[in-house]
Amino acid sequence: MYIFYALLVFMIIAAIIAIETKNLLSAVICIGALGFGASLMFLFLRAPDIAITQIVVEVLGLIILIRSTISRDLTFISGDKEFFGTVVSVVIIFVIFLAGVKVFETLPDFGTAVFAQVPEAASQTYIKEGLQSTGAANIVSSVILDYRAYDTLGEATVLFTSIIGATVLLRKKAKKLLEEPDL
Amino acid sequence: MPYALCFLLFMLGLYCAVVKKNMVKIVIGIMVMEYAVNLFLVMLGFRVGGIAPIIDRAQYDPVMRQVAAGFVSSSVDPLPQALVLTSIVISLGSLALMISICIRTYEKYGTFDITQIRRLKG
Amino acid sequence: MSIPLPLFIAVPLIIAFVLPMFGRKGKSAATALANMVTISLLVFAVASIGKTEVYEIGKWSIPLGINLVLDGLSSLLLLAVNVVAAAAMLFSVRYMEQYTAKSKYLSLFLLMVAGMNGVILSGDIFNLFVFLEIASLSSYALVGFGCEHEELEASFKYMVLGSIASAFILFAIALVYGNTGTLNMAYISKAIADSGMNAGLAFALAMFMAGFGLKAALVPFHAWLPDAHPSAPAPISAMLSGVLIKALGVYSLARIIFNVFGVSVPVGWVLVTLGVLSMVVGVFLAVGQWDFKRLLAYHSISQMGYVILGLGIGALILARNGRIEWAAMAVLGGLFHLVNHSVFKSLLFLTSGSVEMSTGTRQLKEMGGLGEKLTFTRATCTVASASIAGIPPFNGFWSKMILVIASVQAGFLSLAAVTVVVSLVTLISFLKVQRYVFLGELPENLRQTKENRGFMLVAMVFLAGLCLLMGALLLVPGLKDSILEPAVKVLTDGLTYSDDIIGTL
Amino acid sequence: MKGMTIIVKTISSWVKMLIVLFGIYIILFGHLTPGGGFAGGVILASSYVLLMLAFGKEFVQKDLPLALDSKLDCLGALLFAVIAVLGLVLTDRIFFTNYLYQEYLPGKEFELISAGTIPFSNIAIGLKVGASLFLVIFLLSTFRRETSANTKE
Repeated sequence: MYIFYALLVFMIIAAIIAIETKNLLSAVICIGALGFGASLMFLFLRAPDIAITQIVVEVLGLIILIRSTISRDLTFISGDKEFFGTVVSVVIIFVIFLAGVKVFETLPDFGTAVFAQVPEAASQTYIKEGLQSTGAANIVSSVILDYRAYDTLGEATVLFTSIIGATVLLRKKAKKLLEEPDL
Repeated sequence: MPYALCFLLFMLGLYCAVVKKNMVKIVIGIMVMEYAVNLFLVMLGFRVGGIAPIIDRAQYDPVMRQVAAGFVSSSVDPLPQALVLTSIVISLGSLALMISICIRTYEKYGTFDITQIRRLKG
Repeated sequence: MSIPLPLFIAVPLIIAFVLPMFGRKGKSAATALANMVTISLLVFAVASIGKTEVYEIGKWSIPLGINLVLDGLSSLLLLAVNVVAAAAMLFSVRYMEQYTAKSKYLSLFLLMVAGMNGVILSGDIFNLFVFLEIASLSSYALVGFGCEHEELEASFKYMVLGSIASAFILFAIALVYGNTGTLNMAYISKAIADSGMNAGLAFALAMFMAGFGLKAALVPFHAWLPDAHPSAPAPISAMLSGVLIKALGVYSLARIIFNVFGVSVPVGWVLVTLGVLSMVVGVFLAVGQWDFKRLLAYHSISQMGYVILGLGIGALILARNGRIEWAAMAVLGGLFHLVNHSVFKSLLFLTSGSVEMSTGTRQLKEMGGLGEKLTFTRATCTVASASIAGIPPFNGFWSKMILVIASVQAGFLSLAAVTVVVSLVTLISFLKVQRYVFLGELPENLRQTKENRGFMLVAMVFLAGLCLLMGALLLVPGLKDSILEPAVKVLTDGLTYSDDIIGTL
Repeated sequence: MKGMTIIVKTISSWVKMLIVLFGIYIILFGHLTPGGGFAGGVILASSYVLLMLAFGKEFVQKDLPLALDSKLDCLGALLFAVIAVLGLVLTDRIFFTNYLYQEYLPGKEFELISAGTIPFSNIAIGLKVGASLFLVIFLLSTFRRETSANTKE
């Protein structure tokens, strides 16, 4: 159990550094550390599929961030001047946090999965019958590509949308005259 | 308690996205929020001493077509894992789109500082 | 013959996947194809009126798989979305010739429509989130479609707030899953009814309200809307203001509050407060605007306030176990105003697009006397203005009247007064639009202005006709019973939603 | 940018094959072992990203032109949607049913060809994800070069 606390604390520290440092490059590297922490955490939470995905996504995300933004602007940013606004936001966020902490007492304790306590939970059936009714030994695969394949269609569409959106936003010339042919 | 730490991470991301004035920092804040949610979902499905929801040959009885009882009682929850896979992809997609908006804005304004990117009133 | 529900999503998705391959040579073919899709979706939506159906995807019974639910509320919203989508797509045929990369625009447009249809039909809360993301991401890209300074800035602002809203919604979904162990809305509703509300669920509900409130641009969360909606190309503004904030914001909020969590007095008061705030703040910010589209955007906030007010009064009455007819009246007012608003606001944005395309400006002070040049645009704009201001034969009047009656019945005289006052201020603001755009002196540089006819006109006249005729939805009993009443019944019946869906198995 | 030194180039051209093979393995065995279409697709994309970083953009352009890449992206998405819609046609109008499993493709558990449509969906997703992620990284990188060229003028 301690490993989870250690990793979470590590991730929180990484997040604080990423948020507060004035150097954008180290902020991005800290996000990388946060992501690898998350990936390790997934591994210890017995979610190898997500761990693999997280790590490859992390690498690509960092490449995107570093290649396209960091070398562009000054890597050092000046301090935030609006002191009053910052304090108000911090207070509001802290209040929400305190309200939220109470809430987690209503959840089942960490380490006693929710689905084990709800007799009719769908996950019970996935584990018991997943292999024989879909043929996939990897139950996560059978959930995302068979039981909830419709979600995966949505997910592929989200990616497609964002790629089309990115190509549209990065095109050279956006407006033209009516009669002009499309470039 | 681990849930509360996870929520703290979420709130740190929210703070960063709301307060910071640099576009890259805002993007980073949103990324932190998304990590926190993903982590929270997977943590909900964890069992102490659990095993990954992947069946290997030893745990399956091909004649009866049944999964061993030991697997059923100790596998962690596959459903949140499936959701998190979907949600990671969604975050990657929105990261790509957000970065492309950022660099196109940079090309127009020459800065990532949103206090200087103020053509629209209010 | 009944239409399989997945077609509402699958058809626009597949065509959207095909369209980018057309490139620049097949542009007219792509346009024709996209128009065929939106028109056939409109036909599907009309054909599905009055039906209730639960469709289980991939033979898996719920809660194992995902289900699609078609009931009164979803068919009302489907109708609104697809009517506006068909009109906006028709308008785009010529309007989008001002921009490059048209086939990608068409693809994003269809993805947005598919996302909204998916949100409206979904019976699974995570699936709702996924489709909400499709619609949101495509709208972020479409807001920035022009790639100019303002557009990119608005798009970034919109995307940041939208992503925060999505993170809130996903966190709330995780909390609900942690408390109930299921993701199907009917089963969640059943689990909540069995175990009662606890702090975790209440917090999840608050997060849902913040998230969907951001998507619906209710007043404390409205900062992005006045930037984002005017920046988009006109047909997209029409889609965003007309249906996107309703499908992603109001519909999801209503579904979650009324059918999943169940109404309660505090939630009712929160809704009423949000509604009144949005109405008043939106309209007073709108009066001072000189940018045509920005003015319209502020009015969207104000008009969404009416919808939320109606739903809030309904929720209050239901939570206090008041008379169900009164609750039904308030909800009817809200939903009818939602549909009316989607028609007249999209028409207003299309007319603003037509004016902008002809004159090249959006500033009211630079225009004037365009009435004689843009005769049809002026006529449709007058119809839409009369509707939004609530002048009798037009549709806006009927829904506002019902809202006033409902608030008087429920004993909220002050709310009724606010409704009337806001309506008057709206009227003043649109008199200003008429005065500065269509009357007065024609400036020298606009002498050569020509009206764009053709498909743009067809789209505008179609919507203007609807503005005139939609009073019939309320007055003709047959139409009212088949379109509006089932939608109201879904909300006033509240938690029987879960029994209805689980019972059909 | 002309790319990096000869050492990096030589090594990355060997490593690229390994990465591609690993990506294909992850995709094909996604229903049996951890991984799947998405993770495998990202790995495929990263092999080309590696090439791009090592050899420069022109080299990758020759290997995988942008137009082809965006077509592959559409094709992958379309393939997955078609797999879904075929369910409406082949079976009793059920969207997204696993119509292959046990009916057309018997296969036994734990074998490569076993889970009906699942491996095919994995392949479609892998294709889609790989093509689209490479496309977006390529676009983001090239956009920078054009703007910096503009500012020099």
